[in-house]
Amino acid sequence: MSERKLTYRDAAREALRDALQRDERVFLMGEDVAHYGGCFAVSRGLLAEFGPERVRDTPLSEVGFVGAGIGAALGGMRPIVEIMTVNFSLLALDQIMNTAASLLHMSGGQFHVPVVIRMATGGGKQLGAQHSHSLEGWYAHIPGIKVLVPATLEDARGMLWTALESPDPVLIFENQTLYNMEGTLPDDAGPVEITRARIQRPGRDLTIVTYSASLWKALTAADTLAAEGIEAEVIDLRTLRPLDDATIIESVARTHRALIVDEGWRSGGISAEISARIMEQAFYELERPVARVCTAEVPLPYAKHLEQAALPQPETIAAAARQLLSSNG
Amino acid sequence: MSERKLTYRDAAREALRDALQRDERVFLMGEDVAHYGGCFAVSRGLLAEFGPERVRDTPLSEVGFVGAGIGAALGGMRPIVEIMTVNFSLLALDQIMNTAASLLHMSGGQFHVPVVIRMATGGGKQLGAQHSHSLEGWYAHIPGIKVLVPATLEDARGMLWTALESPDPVLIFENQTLYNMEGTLPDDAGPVEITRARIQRPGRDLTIVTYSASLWKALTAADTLAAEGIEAEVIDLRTLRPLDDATIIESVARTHRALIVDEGWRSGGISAEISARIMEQAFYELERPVARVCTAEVPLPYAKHLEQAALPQPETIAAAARQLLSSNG
Amino acid sequence: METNPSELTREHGLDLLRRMLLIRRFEEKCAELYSAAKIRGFLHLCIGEEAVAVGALSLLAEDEAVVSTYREHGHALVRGVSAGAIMAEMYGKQEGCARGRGGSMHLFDARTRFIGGNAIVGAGLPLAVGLALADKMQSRSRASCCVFGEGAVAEGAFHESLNLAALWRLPVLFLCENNLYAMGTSIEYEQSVHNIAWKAEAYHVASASADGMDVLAVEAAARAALTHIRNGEGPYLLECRTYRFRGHSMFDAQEYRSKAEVEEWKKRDPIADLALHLKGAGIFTDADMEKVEREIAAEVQAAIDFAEAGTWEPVEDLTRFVYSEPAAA
Amino acid sequence: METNPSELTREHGLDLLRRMLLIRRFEEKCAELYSAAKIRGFLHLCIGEEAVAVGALSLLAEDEAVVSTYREHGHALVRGVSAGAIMAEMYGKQEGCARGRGGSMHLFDARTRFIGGNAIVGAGLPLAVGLALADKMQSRSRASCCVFGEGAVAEGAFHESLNLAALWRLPVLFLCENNLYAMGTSIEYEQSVHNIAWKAEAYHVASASADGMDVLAVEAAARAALTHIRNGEGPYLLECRTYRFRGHSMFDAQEYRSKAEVEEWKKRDPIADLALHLKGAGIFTDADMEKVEREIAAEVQAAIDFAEAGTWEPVEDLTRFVYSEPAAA
Ligand SMILES: Cc1ncc(C[n+]2csc(CCOP(=O)(O)OP(=O)(O)O)c2C)c(N)n1
Ligand SMILES: Cc1ncc(C[n+]2csc(CCOP(=O)(O)OP(=O)(O)O)c2C)c(N)n1
Ligand SMILES: [Mg+2]
Ligand SMILES: [Mg+2]
Repeated sequence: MSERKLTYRDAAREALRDALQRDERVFLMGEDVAHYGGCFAVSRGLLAEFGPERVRDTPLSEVGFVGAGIGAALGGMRPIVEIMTVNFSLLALDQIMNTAASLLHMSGGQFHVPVVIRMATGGGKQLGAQHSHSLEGWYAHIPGIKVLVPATLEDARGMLWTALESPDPVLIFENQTLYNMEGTLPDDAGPVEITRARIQRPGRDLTIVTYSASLWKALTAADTLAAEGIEAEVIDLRTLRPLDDATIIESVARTHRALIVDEGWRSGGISAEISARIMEQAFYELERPVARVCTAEVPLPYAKHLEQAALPQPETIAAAARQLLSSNG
Repeated sequence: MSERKLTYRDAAREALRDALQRDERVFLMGEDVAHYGGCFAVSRGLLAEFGPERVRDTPLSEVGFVGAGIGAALGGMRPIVEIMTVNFSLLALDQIMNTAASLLHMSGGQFHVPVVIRMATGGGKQLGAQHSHSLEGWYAHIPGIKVLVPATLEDARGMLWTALESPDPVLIFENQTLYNMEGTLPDDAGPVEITRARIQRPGRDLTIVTYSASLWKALTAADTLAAEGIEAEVIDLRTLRPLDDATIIESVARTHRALIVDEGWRSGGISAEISARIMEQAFYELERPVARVCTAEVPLPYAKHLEQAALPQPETIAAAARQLLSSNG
Repeated sequence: METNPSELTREHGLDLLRRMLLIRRFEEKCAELYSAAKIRGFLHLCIGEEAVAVGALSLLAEDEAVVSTYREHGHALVRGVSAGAIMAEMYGKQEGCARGRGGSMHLFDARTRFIGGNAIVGAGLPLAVGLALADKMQSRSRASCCVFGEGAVAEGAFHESLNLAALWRLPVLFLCENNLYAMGTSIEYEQSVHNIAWKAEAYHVASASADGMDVLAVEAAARAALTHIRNGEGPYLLECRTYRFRGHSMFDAQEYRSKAEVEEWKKRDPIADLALHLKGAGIFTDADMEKVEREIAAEVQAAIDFAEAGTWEPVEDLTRFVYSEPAAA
Repeated sequence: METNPSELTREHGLDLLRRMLLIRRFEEKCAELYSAAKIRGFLHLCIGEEAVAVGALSLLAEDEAVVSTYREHGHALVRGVSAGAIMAEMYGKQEGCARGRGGSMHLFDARTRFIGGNAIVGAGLPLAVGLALADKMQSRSRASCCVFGEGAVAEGAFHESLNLAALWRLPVLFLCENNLYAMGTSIEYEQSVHNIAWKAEAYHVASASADGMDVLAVEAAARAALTHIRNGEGPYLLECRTYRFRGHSMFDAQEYRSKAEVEEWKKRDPIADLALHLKGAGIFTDADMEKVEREIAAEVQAAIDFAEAGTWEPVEDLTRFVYSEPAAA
């Protein structure tokens, strides 16, 4: 099977096109998805291909169109709702938590909400505190939804369709810094399963648990460490809710050391949950306390040097890993 | 100094009255705080005493009046904004995170936001999934805000004024089930400090870390355990952001076992953060992995038996404590 | 009464009367059962407002969905949700229309497309927009109806929903029950413009006001609205001016309104008025009334019996319906 | 031009012209510096819309606050924020008006009460309501001004804010820059009613529309609005119909509008038109224009020099301003 070069953006677009082609009930709606082609050019060209009913520009009304997406899902459609950036999604959080996530339970199992909500997340592009936060781990607190965090082209291409097959709400977070990432995909790339974490790099000395854009930083750090003789195993979580505990615990049981790398803020982030689960399920396997490298607890600043200092970096990851391996860890 | 009997509701009302008397810049606004007397009767009588300007009913406009509270704070007032229930606060989360919590940093230190936002939280009153959640621990993820969780009459009475003295936004969460709790306060009860956790019950065998309404369940469990010869130390966190690590770690260093009791959902809740911090700061002190008793990860159901089964209970707390002490823990 | 008596058949008049009376008697029993602690949580009665539910919602076709509020017993009964299942729901029994997970505020019924009891004020409007969007995209011309109070009109969700529905020319009936109060806040303090129907013009949404105490007036107005909607002419807002005879919920001391005001409105009881009107037209007798009362008493008693005989869902099932069960996918 | 030429003095005409030209030349440089990667993140230019900023905001008193959007360079310059501090902010230098933490979208200045650069569309409106509330409660009759685009009108925040301001009769100037597009979404797809001023009537908020390409028309309309507001007659919405000559941001391929449309609007350049008008009135010459251009070029160059000479805030200061520093309390 031959392969082709493309970007993460292309892969995400292909996923949308594929979904729109496969199922008449699928449509995409959000701010600037149609005439503008998507804030990050992900949906460019889809308006021409599928028309304004199925690739639908919305007004600036996050409560309205997220709620309408939920309603349309109840009405038999399979909406893909795009929220431009995770910061803006806070405007729609009531709809997401109090309605989408709760309706099935509140109705005693009668009303399913098969809506997919996509949004961009993450810092590193100097967009300041209202466009750069990484709240996907925070969203993973909410029972009733699933949270997907594609880090690879394969997942950007494959997770959407699988999400659309879910009878329950699924949130997909695409890190802004990944859109230009290049890679290859097989010609017949398609849906992927969404329940398991993936060991992206095997290693014996410590386990680095991470996801989304931080995966690539962790892999860079792992290369650096390898040159020093430290073999880090790197796990891409892929899904933050539900977490795939088994893959994490199995790895930690082998390496006895764990480092979590999370672009979210540290306090109360998903990094804490992973640490707590390792505590609960693998305490007696641990040689060292689980460590975390997270984003500094600041609203992300604009200035590049400050923003980069706030985010996890290959250097800080490698340093934390070394610390875990050092005799006075 | 003599004491008097009152309820948590009375204590909260006294705090409001005191603040309104002390400082002309203070006013209370929210849905039904004035003519109705507050959804939970906390502000009853204050309209008559302070008039409709300072005890101000708002329309159902959570974005609008929370934003207006932030604006009024910027304009030199000291607003107390009441959101009826934490579920509804999701409607205003954009204002809270993207504006209130971020403005000081985004403006390079120029604009302070001395707003206090109060809200009811918690389950146990059969109010169903849209009125019962406990999101205070989740809010503690947000840099730029402080999160207070008064469990006692003393704190219900004393935290508000201290919060009003903060130049930064403070959120105060009052658990609905506490309003009818009776107790005593000294006649001259007043402001309390808000940076330290409090050891509510000393004990040598394990540390139970908890807050808000769960404190009382934990104390009940501790009594049960004491009868069995297990002495639990019970810590009331009082403030969830910033967390008082020192008090927790000092206690765990003595007891070597920790149990966290949190009415929030387990995954990604504040319980995880506390567990992770103990991991990071007291790993080598631990005899057993830190354990957690949290609310089941469901949108809270209406039926009493189901709701009670979802919430932490003295029995489940005691059972978890016994497990921590058992030889096969 | 608005309609020319000669247009009204005995059959139709009796039907309207019986539907209103069922709501009245059913809710009177609810109040008693609340005092007896059989029903818990929040209970909101629509006594006094029956003409709106009956006049408007009786006109909907079987498959036309209704999205309602927490004050929805009347709506559910009119739509054909079984009285027994509603009562069992309030008892928290698994035979309830939401298996006891919802309670009074969250009645749901898939068979009649009753999509809830929603307790986040305003949050139902975008859902109805989405349901209508799904219909339009699937070339169905049926209406989706959303019921809400005048208090909800202050929420951003109202604004966003009307704009979306108008932009996309969607078949939504926005049915506003303007009962002059949002909880304890009079319309004077919550709306800068009291004429809700008129506000619809700001979105180019067709609208009308009807006397919500006159079931025939409501019916005539709703018929016109539904004709407009089903003809593909876009959304319609129907404001019904009504009044609740009881408190907001069972906790309400009603200090925000005078007894005299309530008594004045009670003179316009929609049930008594219709009975009088039918008698005046010579198509209804005291004997008829007695018969209807008897039948309804039996129906309500049957509902209570059903609820009493209901069973508790096993606690082991607590976490069901957070996510769909495999069969649903 | 709307105003009778005889009313316009040379001094005033020159002042308006110079202010508009400063914005134009400043922003043209910003675009260059963006291409040169001196400025990063998102950059939104208001070229073409200068008449709104100058016509309306010049009329505010020194202590009247402005809450603006991410397209706010012009507003900041008119309000007297130093060009150097603005440029340094976009360079990310600590001499910037937000110490480099904000960037182009988050200009802030306490001295001139410029309360930001806010990048959550619509979120500034409630802030202005709160600022005005603070003034009213402190018996000050000054206006607070909020600037927003027509896209923001679709947000719930608009609706809630207008209702609140009207209910409480607050001194707010709602200044809408209707440039016909929200990013790439034309007003046709985002607003069911295109006449924004008219929408204000739904709240009983006084309003007017002005030709936003005519600085004199804007000025006249804004003067009337401010008189109304400062006289205590409540809020006022002023819609200015304008057009942005450049893309939404620097990333915009502008596929959503035709070149011809843009060219048509460019014929109505507010700066060229004013120059022509002044010349026609015989109070302005080409030599004047050259002089103004020279002075402005120097001013812009000085701003760039200031920014270039600026320094990077030490990385150690990253976590400053998340909370207030003790002195601020
Ligand atoms: C978003 C939100 N805010 C506040 C509440 C609390 N609350 C419940 S009902 C109500 C009044 C609603 O008034 P209205 O919409 O007029 O309906 P009515 O009760 O009069 O039928 C309030 C404030 C809520 N449930 N949801
Ligand atoms: C709540 C929110 N949603 C979406 C965005 C992304 N966004 C930024 S500007 C913009 C268009 C705003 O249009 P308008 O209000 O007309 O202002 P203009 O840019 O035309 O000046 C959008 C969609 C945002 N910043 N905030
Ligand atoms: Mg009402
Ligand atoms: Mg615009």
